[in-house]
Amino acid sequence: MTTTAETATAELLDWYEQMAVIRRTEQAAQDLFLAGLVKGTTHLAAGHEAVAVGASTALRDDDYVFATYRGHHHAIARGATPEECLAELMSKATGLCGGKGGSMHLTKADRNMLGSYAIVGAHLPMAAGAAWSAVLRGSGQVAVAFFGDGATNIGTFHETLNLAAVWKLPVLFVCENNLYMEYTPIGSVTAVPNPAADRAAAYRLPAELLDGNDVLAVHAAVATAAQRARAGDGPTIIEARTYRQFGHSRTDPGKYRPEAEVAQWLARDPLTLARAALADRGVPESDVDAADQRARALVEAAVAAAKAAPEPDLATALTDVWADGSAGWRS
Amino acid sequence: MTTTAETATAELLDWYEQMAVIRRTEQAAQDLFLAGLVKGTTHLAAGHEAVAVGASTALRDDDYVFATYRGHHHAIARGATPEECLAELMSKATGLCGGKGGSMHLTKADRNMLGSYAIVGAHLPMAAGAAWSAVLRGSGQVAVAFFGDGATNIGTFHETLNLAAVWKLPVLFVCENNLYMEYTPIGSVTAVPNPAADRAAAYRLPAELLDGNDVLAVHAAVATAAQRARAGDGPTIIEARTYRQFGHSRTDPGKYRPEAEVAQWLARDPLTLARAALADRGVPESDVDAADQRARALVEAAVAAAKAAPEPDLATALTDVWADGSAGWRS
Amino acid sequence: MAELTTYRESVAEGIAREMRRDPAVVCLGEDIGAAGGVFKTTVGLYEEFGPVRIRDTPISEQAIVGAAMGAAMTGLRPVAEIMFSDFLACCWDHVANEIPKVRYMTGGQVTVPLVIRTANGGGLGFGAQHSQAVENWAFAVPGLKVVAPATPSDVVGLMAAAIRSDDPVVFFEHKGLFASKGPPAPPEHLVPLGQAACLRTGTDVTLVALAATVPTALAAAERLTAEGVSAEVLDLRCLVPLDMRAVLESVARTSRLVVVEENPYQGGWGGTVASIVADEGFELLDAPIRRVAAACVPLPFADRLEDAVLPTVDTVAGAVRALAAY
Amino acid sequence: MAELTTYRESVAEGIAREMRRDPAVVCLGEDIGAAGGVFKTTVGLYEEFGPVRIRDTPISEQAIVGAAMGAAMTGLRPVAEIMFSDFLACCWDHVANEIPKVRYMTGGQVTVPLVIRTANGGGLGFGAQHSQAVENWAFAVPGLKVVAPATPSDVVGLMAAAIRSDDPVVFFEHKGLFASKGPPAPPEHLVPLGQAACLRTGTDVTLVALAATVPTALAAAERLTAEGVSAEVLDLRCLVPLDMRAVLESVARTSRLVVVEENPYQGGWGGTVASIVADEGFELLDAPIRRVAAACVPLPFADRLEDAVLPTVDTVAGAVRALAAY
Ligand SMILES: Cc1ncc(C[n+]2csc(CCOP(=O)(O)OP(=O)(O)O)c2C)c(N)n1
Ligand SMILES: Cc1ncc(C[n+]2csc(CCOP(=O)(O)OP(=O)(O)O)c2C)c(N)n1
Ligand SMILES: [Mg+2]
Ligand SMILES: [Mg+2]
Repeated sequence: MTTTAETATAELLDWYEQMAVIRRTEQAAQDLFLAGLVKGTTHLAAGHEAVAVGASTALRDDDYVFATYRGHHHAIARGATPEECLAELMSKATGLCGGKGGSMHLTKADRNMLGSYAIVGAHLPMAAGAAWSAVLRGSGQVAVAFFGDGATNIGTFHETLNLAAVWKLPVLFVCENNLYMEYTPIGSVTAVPNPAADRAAAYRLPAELLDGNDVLAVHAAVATAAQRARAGDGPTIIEARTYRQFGHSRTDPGKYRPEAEVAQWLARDPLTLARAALADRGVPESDVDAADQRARALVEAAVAAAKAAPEPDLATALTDVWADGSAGWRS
Repeated sequence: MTTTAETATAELLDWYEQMAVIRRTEQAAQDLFLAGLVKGTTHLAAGHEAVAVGASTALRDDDYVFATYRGHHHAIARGATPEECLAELMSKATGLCGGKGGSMHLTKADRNMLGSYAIVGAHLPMAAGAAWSAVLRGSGQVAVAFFGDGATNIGTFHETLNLAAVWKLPVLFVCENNLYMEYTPIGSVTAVPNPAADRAAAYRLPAELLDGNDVLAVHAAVATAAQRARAGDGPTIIEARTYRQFGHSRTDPGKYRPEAEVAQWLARDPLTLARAALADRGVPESDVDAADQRARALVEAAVAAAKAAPEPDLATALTDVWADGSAGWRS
Repeated sequence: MAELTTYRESVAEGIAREMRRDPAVVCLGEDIGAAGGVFKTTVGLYEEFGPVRIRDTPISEQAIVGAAMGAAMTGLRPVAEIMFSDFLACCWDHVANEIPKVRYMTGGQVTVPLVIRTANGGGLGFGAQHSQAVENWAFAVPGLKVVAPATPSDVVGLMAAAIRSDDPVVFFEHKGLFASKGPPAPPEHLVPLGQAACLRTGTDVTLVALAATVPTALAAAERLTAEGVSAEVLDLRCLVPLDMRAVLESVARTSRLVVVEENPYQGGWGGTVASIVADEGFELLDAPIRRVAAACVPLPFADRLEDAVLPTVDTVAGAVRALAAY
Repeated sequence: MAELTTYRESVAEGIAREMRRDPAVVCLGEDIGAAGGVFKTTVGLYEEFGPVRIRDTPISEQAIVGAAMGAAMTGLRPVAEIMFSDFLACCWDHVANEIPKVRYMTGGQVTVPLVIRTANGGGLGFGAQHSQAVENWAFAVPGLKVVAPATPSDVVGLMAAAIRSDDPVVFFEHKGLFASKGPPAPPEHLVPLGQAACLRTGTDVTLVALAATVPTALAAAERLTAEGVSAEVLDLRCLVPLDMRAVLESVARTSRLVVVEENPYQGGWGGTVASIVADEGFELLDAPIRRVAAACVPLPFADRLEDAVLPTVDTVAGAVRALAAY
């Protein structure tokens, strides 16, 4: 966690490396999916790394994070290892959820990353509830809900923002506006140009509209909002504009997106931007390359370990419905 | 329907009479409830008359109206007779819904008053859908959803306003802000002071905040909004501040409301205001009294007729689930 | 004997006992605070525990239940009120897809110790949208405990078990029973989840009932005594865990089963009970299994129509009589 | 013989036929337009019928279904897509409390001729929130017709009946069947709602199945032939209207019943089917009624775990074998 306004260069390099780890993990997930080793579906966050890393590094370790089905980056930014993530995607016993969750439900509860939720908007009130709990327990924690642009048009968004505002809860609503829902541009179905930020006034909440590919900008905004929240000044809406580099899910090639738009956003890759920022600060390119190498090595080892990991015991299909570990419904 | 900006005095007197009919009907409903002749519950709209009459007189006969459980005034303003309404409340075969709906579900479909809905917010998208249908059929109709201040914090409100705005539907959202939900002041659970109007910007919609006890003001605003809607310019949010003169429902004495507040609003009774407006226009008091007398006579006759009406045939419990009139679920 | 108490008062009493015991218990819902709840089932809680632990909410069912979930995952034991059980539909995603699944789908990483209390059932002329018995909705979702007490002391005892449960519980309070009276719960009263109560022993037919159908079944059994039919009455108390052992043991004695449900026949919980008996208890049966449930229609407003579609003492007695004569 | 077609293509074909026939038919839903639907079940509709009749929506399930209801009450015949059936929970108030009740509670004043189409069921590794078979949720609500086809030509024929129905229909398209192939529907194909199909005659046991459990039941029946067990397989096609006559007639011939459901056992539709047979068909039975349903857990992601909790050919064959030997 950083609370200083000025980010140290060493820190920025570390963030770069975290983003590189996420990127490599997403690429690995894609490759494994195409190879048939990941079943079901995946929603990759390549392109969104700066949101996760910028935000997570601005939070306390015990703050709560709630993510969507596009949540690999948040799991990793909160401390899940690429191996745990990839093993989960590959239905392995060593996966974060023991193979019972899958890509859409990555969770690292021992780091207070309290889950990835696959029904749009559902986790927003959970984050508000976690924030409420923090207030009642006097713990000083904040809760963060990450969500997509598409989630701003669903009912829970409205209910949650109003409740959180009225109760002045220490919760941050971070919209990763990547301009698209699945295949439909958010602008074509939304009454306002900035789907999250332009709704803030409806709840008398402050909003920040920012470049979600700039890890420093995200970090600064989240740090400020977290401080406000911890001070008892209530929620903030942060809308981070970003772009997903893969399609929506699985094998979607994303053909509905204009080529020029894709090119423009790829040029603004969050890793590229961070590299440039590091260069500006005089960090030698070789240091950044070394970070990249470490990320690559880490993820390569993760892939190998996840592949080698055992499949879940069939008996686990019938565990953990209830808190005592059981699954019976008849007494 | 009036489209002229200036309301003729004869018309205003007619509106007064309509409001008087509603008031007398609500008083009768209350008396019948206390006498044990109305079962279940009622939500009386005494005090809200100007919203219903002001709005309905500004609409075309074939426009659609959707109301809440507090909807007697809208049913009557759209052409239901006090007798049909009271018979429904008294579980009679001659009631609007044959005794199958009750106070919360008054419906007069042959006048395009398409129902009263008892789950907060549920009817908002229905009104949008009716407006969409009007557009596709090229009928020039508009749809109006009336709802309470409390409904502005539920998810459907948000989903519907966004959809209606994006699709530029000919639908009017008329909030009857009576300052309370059941027993809780709306201000204590809402992030903005004007729960409907202050949300309009979140959908780039125009909003009107007005005195809901002034039938002329309501009429003018609805007429303008309906014109906009028919012209293809999309929805309008109208927030009409008003006050319910009875408690929320049944025998609620409304003790949670400060006495001074009640007194202030009773002094601004919509009938009193309309009477004053008529006096200003030089209408002799005796003409207004005569309207009152007619209203009283009408409702007295309605009570008598409803009391005398037969109970529904038991067989009707098993009709009208399906469009063919039947109710079987096994083939 | 101690004075009788109402089912309604027992709700507040049950919550208050747990709130005194455990500071992590908090309540949220519409009009539950100073107003004491629209059914007066939270009267006194605001006065005793204050606005921090007894929290009024906007009309935002998804936010209520979703926030309860987030709070439950992070150290509180929220008791969320959904005013009428029909409105569970307004937050059904959270009730059906989030709360009961999150523990399983995270491989056991989180627990969700919350209670959703809600006023359930018909018979009061509230019409189609405020009268449903929807315990069968919750029953269809693995991962929820489902409780529906029939007596004041069970309200207290099951509330204690529900609030102490580390699993999510949907707690159905029956609107038609709020005014009913019974002996108050003794101190420290706890009724474990998943234990049916045998309220009346009998030899000819087993009647399985829940919540408001319990007094109906008891009245029918009483009436049939005069006719020489001896009916045993089981109050399931919970649908999950479902005490099928008690049902099967009873049917082993009586060889006949009538299930009395308030929900519509189609998709009702009695179908599951009946199907288990038709499978595991097939050899015990000397007669068809009969379900007395509501007609498959929305609930009408007029009381005579409502009476015509809900299970009554007459229809239950008729079913038992027919089976006994089989 | 004509070329085979897929279940997936049949969805779009079924809708297109009705849209050509009746200009009041319109479609709305997320990504159903130019994208052709996330399951590619609306491919070609946007091109043929244009953006006015094929309308993309925001992610607003309540607005989608609520608007469809308002449109249906005022002259259109909307076909609303809810992408995954799990998300019916997000608009459950409209599906359970509004659409099926409004006709009844207004005393028959309005009709609601709409179809809610949705991709249902598991087996594809989509995890707990994208895999449920929730036809039993809809089944529990009086006032909804409930359709769940198993073959491409049934998709077309039942879609025609659903869209032409003046009653609201929830139309469950099974995700696991989208890629399956079968003979295309003949022109003007119409399969009336509420008629079960007997897909295989047999003398020893009746298997009742729906949607994806139909091929499972057929495969189990096939496998058992070698063992000398003759199983009859009924595809219910619809849960409402429920063709219990066909079930009872079949049980009259076979004396044994296995119900194969994909939804969890608790609260599954098979309970209602079993309870009717245990009542009205009691004397026909020579053996217990068995339900093969999913385990009462949320659905796990890993395919081997998912296979372990869903009905399979093995579990169905096992149940039939046991009954046949009874
Ligand atoms: C309530 C609900 N409706 C629809 C879906 C299907 N769906 C999954 S992701 C998605 C698009 C979401 O877009 P956005 O919120 O912008 O997030 P992104 O995928 O772009 O990260 C949709 C419609 C869903 N999961 N939940
Ligand atoms: C979804 C839902 N939640 C709760 C209720 C219970 N309820 C009925 S009326 C009401 C208050 C509504 O207040 P408002 O919208 O201001 O309308 P008013 O009654 O003042 O006309 C509540 C909470 C309901 N009917 N529906
Ligand atoms: Mg997006
Ligand atoms: Mg109000």
